[in-house]
Amino acid sequence: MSIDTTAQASATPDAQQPWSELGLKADEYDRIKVILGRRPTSAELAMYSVMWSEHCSYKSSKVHLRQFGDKAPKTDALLVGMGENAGVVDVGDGYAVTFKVESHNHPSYVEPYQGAATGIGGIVRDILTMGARPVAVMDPLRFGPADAPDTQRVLPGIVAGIGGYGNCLGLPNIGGEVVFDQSYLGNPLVNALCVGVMKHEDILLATASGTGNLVVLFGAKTGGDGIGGVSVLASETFDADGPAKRPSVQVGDPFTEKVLIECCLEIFAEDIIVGIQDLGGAGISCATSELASNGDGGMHVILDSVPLRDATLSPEEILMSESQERMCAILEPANLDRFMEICAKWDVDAVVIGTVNSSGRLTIEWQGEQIVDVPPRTVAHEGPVYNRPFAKPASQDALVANSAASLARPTSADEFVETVLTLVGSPNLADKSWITSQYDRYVLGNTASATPEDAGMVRIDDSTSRGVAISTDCNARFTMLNPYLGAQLALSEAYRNVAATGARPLAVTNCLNFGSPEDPSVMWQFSEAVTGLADACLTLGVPVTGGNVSFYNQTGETAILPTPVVGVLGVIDDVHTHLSHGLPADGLTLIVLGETKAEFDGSEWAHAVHAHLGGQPPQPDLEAERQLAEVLITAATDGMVSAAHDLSDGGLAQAVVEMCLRGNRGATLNLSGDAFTGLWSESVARAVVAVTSEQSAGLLALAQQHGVPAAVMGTSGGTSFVVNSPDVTFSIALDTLREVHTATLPALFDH
Amino acid sequence: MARVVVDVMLKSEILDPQGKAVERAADRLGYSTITSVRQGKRFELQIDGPVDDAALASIRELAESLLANTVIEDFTVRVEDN
Amino acid sequence: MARVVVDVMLKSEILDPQGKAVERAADRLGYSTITSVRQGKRFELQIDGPVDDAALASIRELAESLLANTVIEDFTVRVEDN
Amino acid sequence: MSPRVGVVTFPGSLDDRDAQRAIRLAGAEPVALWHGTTDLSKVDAVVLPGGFSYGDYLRAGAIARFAPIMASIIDAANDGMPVFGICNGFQVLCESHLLPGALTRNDHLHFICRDQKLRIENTTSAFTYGFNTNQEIVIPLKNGEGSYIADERTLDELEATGRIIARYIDGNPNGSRRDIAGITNEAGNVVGLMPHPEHAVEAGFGPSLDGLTFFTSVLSRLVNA
Ligand SMILES: Nc1ncnc2c1ncn2[C@@H]1O[C@H](COP(=O)(O)OP(=O)(O)O)[C@@H](O)[C@H]1O
Ligand SMILES: [Mg+2]
Repeated sequence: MSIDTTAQASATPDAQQPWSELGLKADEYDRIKVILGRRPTSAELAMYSVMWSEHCSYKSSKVHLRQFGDKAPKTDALLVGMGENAGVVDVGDGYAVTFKVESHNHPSYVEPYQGAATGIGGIVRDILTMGARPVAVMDPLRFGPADAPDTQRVLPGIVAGIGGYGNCLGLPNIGGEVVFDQSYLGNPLVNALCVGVMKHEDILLATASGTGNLVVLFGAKTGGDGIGGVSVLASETFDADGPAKRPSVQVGDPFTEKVLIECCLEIFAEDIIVGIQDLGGAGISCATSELASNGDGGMHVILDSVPLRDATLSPEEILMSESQERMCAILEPANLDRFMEICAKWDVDAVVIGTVNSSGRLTIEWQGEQIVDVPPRTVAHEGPVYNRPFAKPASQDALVANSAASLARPTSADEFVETVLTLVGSPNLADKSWITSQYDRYVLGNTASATPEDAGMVRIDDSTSRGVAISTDCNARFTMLNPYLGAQLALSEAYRNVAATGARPLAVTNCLNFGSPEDPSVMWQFSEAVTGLADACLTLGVPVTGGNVSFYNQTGETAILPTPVVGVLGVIDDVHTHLSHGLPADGLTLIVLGETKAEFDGSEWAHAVHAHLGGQPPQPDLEAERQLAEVLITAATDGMVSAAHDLSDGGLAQAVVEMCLRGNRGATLNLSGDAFTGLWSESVARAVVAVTSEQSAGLLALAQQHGVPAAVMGTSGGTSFVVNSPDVTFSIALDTLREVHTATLPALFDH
Repeated sequence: MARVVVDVMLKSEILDPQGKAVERAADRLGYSTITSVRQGKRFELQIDGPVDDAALASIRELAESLLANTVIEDFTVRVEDN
Repeated sequence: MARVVVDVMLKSEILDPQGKAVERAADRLGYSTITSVRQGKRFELQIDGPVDDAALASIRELAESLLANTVIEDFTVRVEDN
Repeated sequence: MSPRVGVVTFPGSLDDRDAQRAIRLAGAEPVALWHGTTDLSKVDAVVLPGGFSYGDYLRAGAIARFAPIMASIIDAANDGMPVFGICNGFQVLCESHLLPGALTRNDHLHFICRDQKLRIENTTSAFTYGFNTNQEIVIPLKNGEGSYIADERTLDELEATGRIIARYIDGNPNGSRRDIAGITNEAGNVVGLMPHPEHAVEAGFGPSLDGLTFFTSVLSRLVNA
């Protein structure tokens, strides 16, 4: 086969090219020709098509995402903002933390184990690329109904894949989410979060500067996996196009990645590189064009130097391959020997594939011929930008009008008992340890708090007691009812979860999972959600440091519930002061902080008991969230409470049951108002705390000082969950609750 | 009673980290004539009744749906003499 | 270039939880003629040079020391025709 | 001078730093040992840490056993040096035949991480010396291939000679024969344990401080030797 060189491209301007098959639109193809002043070579076409795909270029989301920057709250904490591989925040004492969440939805549907595994692998490399040691992972997951056959197929594989890869890397899994909903059937969401730690001076960026510096590719060999994955995978739905476009899935090699991590950390420690980039989507195309674009602007690559797993690969395929466990570094020639020595120590393959120059062009040669000659910015950063039309869906008003107010509520004691048990055992609220016990949460020895606590928390390293806490949240039913408020509620909840462990919320990451951007209704959801989130971040003073957009999550015409997963990172000076939610003793007073309103639309009760979704979500109250957080943080620091749990899905009833089960002791709630509202409303900005008689007065005063309503509602002790109220009185044995809470997932997934 | 063997191997273009690990170990141990190793799964199925075409077709169906994920793996089915 | 296949199976007296899980799944899916399943490993080795007795002996040694743990596993070695 | 305890790092070791931390907290000096050398750096004892050496792709511990340093460790162990294999380290010790039997896939086929209750049944080995007989402890367990298997004769012999150092109680997590969580060799200097004592040595991290005793045990042995 002849090589399509740049000379040939100039000589044969009218040659037919498969731009459409590669996912490019006619005007995009034309623009490439304008940029180059000729038709692209097939290698250039491959590069542009992957880099201009939705997944890499954010072409549909860019105009909206700008708000995260435009509305960013003033903060000194942000060391590296959006646009890099991951944002970096200052956590004090010279330490910096970087964190990010990314999706691997479609690959996990096709091959659950490997899809999820490589999702972890990819996000870990992103964090490593910032110069950080990865220290923990989390996995927000969404599945179809728990008893659906396809959920039975994908869930065990996805969980095993996340565990298989993360455990083998030696990264503790400190939290996540598992949510079941019809809309994810055929389109599960696998989001993966990683957090890393470094010293300020160790931050690295993806830039190729310094003429004469070397470009080194290291890690796994390049194979034929995931070729075209980026454009085809992330830009098309499967059902519409049939299996022909199904990508070949990559197989992860966590051992190679583990060794690569250690090798990189040793390289970082010696300060011998100028820039670094991981190879993820779009492989070498992405890494070389981004490095060059961020640096001096020129780079020459000899593609024949790339070590191959499969000798038959064409240059286009090598450029597009998404083989896992590879990195690309820029270094001065003088440091090459030392670099190679470290790689050899770890048995990591490394080879020089190019040099940095000041040509302003990215040039690539293959068998002595030039096959790429492009301005790197046009590939990496100046892709197409779309202002996609958006419009509120016609059905939205009807959805909002259909409130949960008219649904039948429990009245008798028996019905209350049944409702508690239904919710406690419902797949969304049931114990998740069938899943989470497959994840190592202890490795590295710094885990202060992990599943099932409100937020995961790790000590930054051995030499300090300082720690970071992270929670990811999203109630997509709320976002469906009102995407603007729903996104704010996701932030509220994550923020509250972090504060409930005693950590101070500092920064935000997100993974925006939506349907097709070509559908104006979806685009409306997207734009509303982004605006809502940006506004709320500004109000709460927590900047978005980075994130990820995943579009085309739909089966046929039906989009998933809009699912903007929000991750909040907080800092705590001394992890030993963190709060847990298990009731540690009998005789503690239970105090509910915050105001409870009658808010049931989109609630777990409406979902689990009535399969109902309609109305308006709970009203966010960001100022109240902030004050609640102040109370919780101070209470933790000063030892003013003995346990704390935020209220969210399933309301007070669920929260107190969880506190009982975790502490292995009962509790009695004395409700003064409407029992149903008290137990199952999902009003925001609330938490329940347990205090000793010595702590009680101080906590109440603290709450008052912050204007946070505080109501004494019960006591811990006994072997049952007891509710007394004007309407109804009932009691459920802890053993029964435990049985119902823990039986659900094993019954569904243990075969 | 007959025995049917289903061998499941990763497709040749797919990375085989397990095989690679064995290959490297064999090399370190000095088995230099081994140029490549691939590792897969072997299933031995005991079948009640005759292994006729229908039985084999049904086993092939099982292999396709349960024993292998044909997105990344190939399989072969054969009857083994006892 | 010849291919040598090494099959490694758990000894018959040792419980094989993977095989059992496949057996149960096959049963649930309605494959009732399958009475038992055992799952093992299959290694495909590409050999440079002739596969004579010496080569086979060396592969048997590798199987014994590395590919199988003979405390719990049995193995077989055979040359496969391409 | 405090005793020097080596911790081997194989490619894919994960809990090596954690083991070093535990050794430090116990009062000894941790020494990092690299798999690729044969040099034991004059250590007085060795820990083979948890993790997935070489990815555990073939069988847990199967490839690590051939690392150059293992030759030195096998010789030293045969000469009486205390050697403690935790999780993957236990698997390496079995693969190396320093300990009998094998560790196989958990019977439920899942990786499992949980706080595990154990009963310490041997208080004479190098690493269990500091426990009280039948002391019950809680330390993390985390593994995918932790089910201990040996033939009946070996199991009987382990029982008869008091070489089962710890058993799972309140539920066998992986199908281990006779609830075995850890064993020792005849001389009592080589010990393998599936759960992770190094994750239970520091208040606030891990379910207890019970793990520390494994490390202080060998320390007192070495100091009194
Ligand atoms: N996939 C998962 N991986 C790890 N931890 C999880 C996962 N799913 C849920 N968890 C943990 O289980 C606990 C309960 O989850 P959830 O009910 O979503 O918490 P909350 O309501 O406080 O946000 C949390 O500690 C969460 O981190
Ligand atoms: Mg919570």
